[in-house]
Amino acid sequence: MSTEVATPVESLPPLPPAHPAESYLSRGWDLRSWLLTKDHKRIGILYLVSITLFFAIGSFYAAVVRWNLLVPNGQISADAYNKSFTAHGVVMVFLFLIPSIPATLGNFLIPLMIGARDLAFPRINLLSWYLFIVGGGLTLYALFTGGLDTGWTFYTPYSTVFAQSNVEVAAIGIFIAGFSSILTGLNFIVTIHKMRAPGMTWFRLPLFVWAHYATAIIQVLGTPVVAITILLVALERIFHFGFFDPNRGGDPILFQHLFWFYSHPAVYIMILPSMGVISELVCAFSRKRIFGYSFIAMSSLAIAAIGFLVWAHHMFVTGMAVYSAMVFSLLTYLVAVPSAIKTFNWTATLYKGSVQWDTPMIYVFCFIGLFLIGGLTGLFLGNLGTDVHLTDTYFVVAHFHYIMVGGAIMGYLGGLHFWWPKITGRKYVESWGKVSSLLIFVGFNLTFFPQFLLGYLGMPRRYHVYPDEFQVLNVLSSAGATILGFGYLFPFSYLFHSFFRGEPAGPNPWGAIGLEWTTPSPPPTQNFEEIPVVTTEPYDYPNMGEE
Amino acid sequence: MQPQTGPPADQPAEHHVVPWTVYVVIFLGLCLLTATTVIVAGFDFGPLNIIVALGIAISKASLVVLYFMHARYSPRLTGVVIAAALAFFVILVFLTWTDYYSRPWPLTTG
Amino acid sequence: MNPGFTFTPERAATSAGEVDAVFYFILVVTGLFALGVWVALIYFAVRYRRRSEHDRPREIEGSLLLELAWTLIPLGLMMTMFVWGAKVYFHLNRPPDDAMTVTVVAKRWMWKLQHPTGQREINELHVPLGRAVRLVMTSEDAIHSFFVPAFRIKKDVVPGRYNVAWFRATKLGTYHLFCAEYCGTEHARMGGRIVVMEPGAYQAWLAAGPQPESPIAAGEKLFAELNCVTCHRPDSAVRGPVLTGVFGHPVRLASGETVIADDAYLRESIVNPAAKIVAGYQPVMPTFQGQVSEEQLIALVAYLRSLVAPAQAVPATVTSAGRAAARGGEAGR
Amino acid sequence: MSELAAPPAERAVHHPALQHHFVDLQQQKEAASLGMWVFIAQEMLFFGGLFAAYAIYRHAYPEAFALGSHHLNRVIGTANTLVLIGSSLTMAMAVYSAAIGWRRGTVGFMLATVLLGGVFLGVKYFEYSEKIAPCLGDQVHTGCLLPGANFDPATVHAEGASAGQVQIFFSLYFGMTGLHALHMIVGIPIILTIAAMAWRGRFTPEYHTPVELVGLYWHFVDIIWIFLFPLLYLVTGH
Repeated sequence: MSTEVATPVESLPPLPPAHPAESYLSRGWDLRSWLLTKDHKRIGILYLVSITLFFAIGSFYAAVVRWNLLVPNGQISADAYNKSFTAHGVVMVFLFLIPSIPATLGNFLIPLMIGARDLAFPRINLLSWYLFIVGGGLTLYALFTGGLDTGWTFYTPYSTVFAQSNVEVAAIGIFIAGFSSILTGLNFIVTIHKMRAPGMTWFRLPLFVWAHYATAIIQVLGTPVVAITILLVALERIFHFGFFDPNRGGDPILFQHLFWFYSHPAVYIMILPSMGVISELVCAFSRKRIFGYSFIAMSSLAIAAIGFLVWAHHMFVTGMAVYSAMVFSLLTYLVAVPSAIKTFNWTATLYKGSVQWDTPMIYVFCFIGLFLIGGLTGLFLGNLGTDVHLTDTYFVVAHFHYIMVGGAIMGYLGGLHFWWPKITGRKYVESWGKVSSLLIFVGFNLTFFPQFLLGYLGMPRRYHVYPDEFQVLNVLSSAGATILGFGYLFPFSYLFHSFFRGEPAGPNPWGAIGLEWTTPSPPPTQNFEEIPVVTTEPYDYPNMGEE
Repeated sequence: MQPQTGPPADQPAEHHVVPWTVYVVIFLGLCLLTATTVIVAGFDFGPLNIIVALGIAISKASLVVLYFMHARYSPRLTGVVIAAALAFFVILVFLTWTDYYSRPWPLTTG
Repeated sequence: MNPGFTFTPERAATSAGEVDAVFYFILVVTGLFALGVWVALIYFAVRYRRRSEHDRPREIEGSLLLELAWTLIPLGLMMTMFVWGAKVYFHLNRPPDDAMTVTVVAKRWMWKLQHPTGQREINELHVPLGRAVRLVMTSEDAIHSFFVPAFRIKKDVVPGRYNVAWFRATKLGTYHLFCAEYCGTEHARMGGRIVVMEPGAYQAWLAAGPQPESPIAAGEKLFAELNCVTCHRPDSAVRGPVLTGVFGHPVRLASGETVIADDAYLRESIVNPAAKIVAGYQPVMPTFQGQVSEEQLIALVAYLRSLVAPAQAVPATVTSAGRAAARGGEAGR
Repeated sequence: MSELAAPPAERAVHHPALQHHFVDLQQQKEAASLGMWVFIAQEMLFFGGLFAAYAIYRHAYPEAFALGSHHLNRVIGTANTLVLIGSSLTMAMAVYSAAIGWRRGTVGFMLATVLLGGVFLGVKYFEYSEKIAPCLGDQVHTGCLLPGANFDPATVHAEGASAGQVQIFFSLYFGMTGLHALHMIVGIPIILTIAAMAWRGRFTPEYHTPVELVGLYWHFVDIIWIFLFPLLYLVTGH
């Protein structure tokens, strides 16, 4: 575990050279070796490629939405607009954000971090990728042939009775993709329980692993509920079952309860892994032990647990019982506490550290700053008084984009840059990384900050036309989206380039601590020659290089 | 691995081969409870009907989980998984219920 | 710059002030927190920037005191926000007794509104300044949401139930009415205007148009046409409960439970009479589901609401919140 | 703990069923069993959505649920419950046989389980077709209990609004029992596959994890029915 930081590669003679002859990547490039692989690292790459594709598709629809909103009367038809924002939401939520960090970085890193040769069920891992592709493919088929105009929330009775679009196919696609997520979570839970290396006790686990453990609980216990709910929507359309049909005494609001039971915790599926990434990065780039390890670890579990108790804060204006609303609002405030704890602990970790401003760390700064806004604006929406005005407006849109883009995607990009040398064995060009992270930061804020104002002013979401007085802010937002879009193109290109032309990275280019950095880059198929024995606490940066 | 890993690798883990008679007894118990729930359904206990029916069903399910599914002889972690699933199941039904219980909507029956 | 661009929306009803007060309280508190974290973040990032590859920061142990502080202080502040917000919400859900009732029927993609005096409007609502307006709302198809940013009120309009909202306008003018719940293709165009007028001007406006039937009168007529009178009148051969004075009062049911006869209960008893039989009566009433439209139902309920027993004091208007409050009170005992 | 980190060469002499990424068979078994339990937890919540809907609607429409329930055949339902419990017994016995290394017992009991499961599904098919057959065609639909345009409220003596509510009962009936039956339909080929593995002598008292896992699955499916039976067949009005 010891590393001489100044010159990490040379100081570790026992480790293999920078370009190991045998790595998971060198095992062949034919299609078969990829499509039938059971190696968690290769499956991680398969996911990485697929979600990048889905992200590109989702971004395209976002561009359509922002372009339409440049002028008050819209540029495209109402129907095309409705289908675009639905497609954006469905693709980004179900096909990009939910699998993003867990299925790529989590898949790749968890066995490496806990000292295992693979996930507990490699075949199920591959199966989950195939389910994801089949589900994602069906969903895209629905979007491209006729489209879907229900919004990603599928609210009944619109989705069951009135929508003329491809609801059934999309619903079944999302249902299948949901099982991919469940299987990933199941694999993580079992792996973390049963596959840890000797000496890797629960409180020596990297916080990235803790975050994924909490995420996996949500995936396993929440996803099935949305799966059945979406299935009921399809059944109601196909067989005319009356679950949510008010004409037969069914309750459309029941759909919202069942839907949000999953879909609120799903937000934590997106953000928790990102928080895990941030915990790793903060330590590595400030050479400090994490401040309040157990508080961060436990707050992940607390978020996963309390996150299941707050769903009806999406429903305060549906006419739900006032006392029930109060209970849900109170619980919503409670779930804000663990997120606050994490933010404070990350900031405190920097105190008297040795802070290195590399690209991943810049993403950490972005994350903390933006997640803070996202989280704090959540307090307006969890508040019964202000939610009445703000819900279903652009304030909500801005809020969850600050969480999902400012939080989840910043964490994802930070993590991707941090572990890129481990995954590919090569370095990307640092200056490009810095420039693009700044571009993304500026573009993001310009896109979404005006939306807070729009929401407070009262512009409802999902509007393809709007009153004239909202135009200034909408134009600003669309301008920001353009910058953001270009910002995203950069990492895509320079990472792709570095994959072929990048400088060899060596096993531990950042001088970071963790079992994954003791393996060669890229790691061999078996991960470890010998299963390591863990003897130290996590993030033991203060004692680094003293052995 | 869990620090308190039990037997060495090569020993059989299954220390508890439950005698088959236990299964037969449990089966008979399940049949008996099925008969009970059918007979009891013939009487009207008012609002208690559902409680009686669910009580018997829960007893039956517990027998299956504990004996047929060996939960009684399994590691504690199995119990934790079952408890977690049950807890979230209860949250789903109960918190949804809080809305319907006091909601002014044609559905409610006081 | 477009006309009317501002950073804050108009504040044109009592509810707007209440909501804004909470809004700005949260804004200030969260703003200070955010500022604190940003300043610390930037300061630490700059001050402790790595100067040499051989930097070895000192070990700093976590601090229980700090952890407790930054758990409990935000928690306390957030509880304040919660309680304040809950109070406002409670108030928003409890129309005052003197409110005039406007009925709202939403359908894709229009708002149909009716004044207590019977005037109907589409996508436009004229209201008098300073008078509380209670909106009783239902939908004929998908879920919609009645949203007036200048009043800071919003309530979903859900098929199969009555949702209630209210406001008291404090400023003359014309304000946006939006549909805030996505309801299909022309969702964005399902808007309208709320026109706040001087009470005198409002009366004049009412008088200017054709004089329609009030919902109460329409309801009374329907009550006769649908033969409700045969069973539900003190002077009829009694087979059903007498409905005079029933509104707003507890009704004992055959099941032994008690409900308060509010809009929703009355509506349910018309479309689904068997659901809650009043104690002492037989479930002989046929259902009227499919025979009366949502608007006719509203008229019938309005008529029943108006049937106050002569000797009886005017009952407190029972609303969703009020009814829930009654329940909460029971539970509390 | 050092034996856990044994190099691959040493581990290779162990059981042929041991997969490369596990340290030993014990770890592999524990992982598999935990995985199955987590899967069952997931299944519980999957059915949970339907149970929540059931709870809400039954609370709201007790009369309609009683009306609907009276049109389910209690005798058949009871008999089928006993058949399914019987299949759970044979499944438990199959696992027992595998644990004591009785190959013929394992296979025989698994086949018995499949047989009983088949009987259950056959009866279910009969129950379904009785309710669905009248809905087909476009003339008369007397006796049709499938929710939708052809639903015949007269069959259940429901009128007006409660006709819709009885449809909700039958939506839940078809949804819940259908999903349950689907789980059995998925389970049967899996049992047959594992029975074939057992027949080829792939399992020993030390290693018969697949038998245990499919047993857990089958018992879980049984438990779902244990709840569905009283909730759907034994609803009494008041």
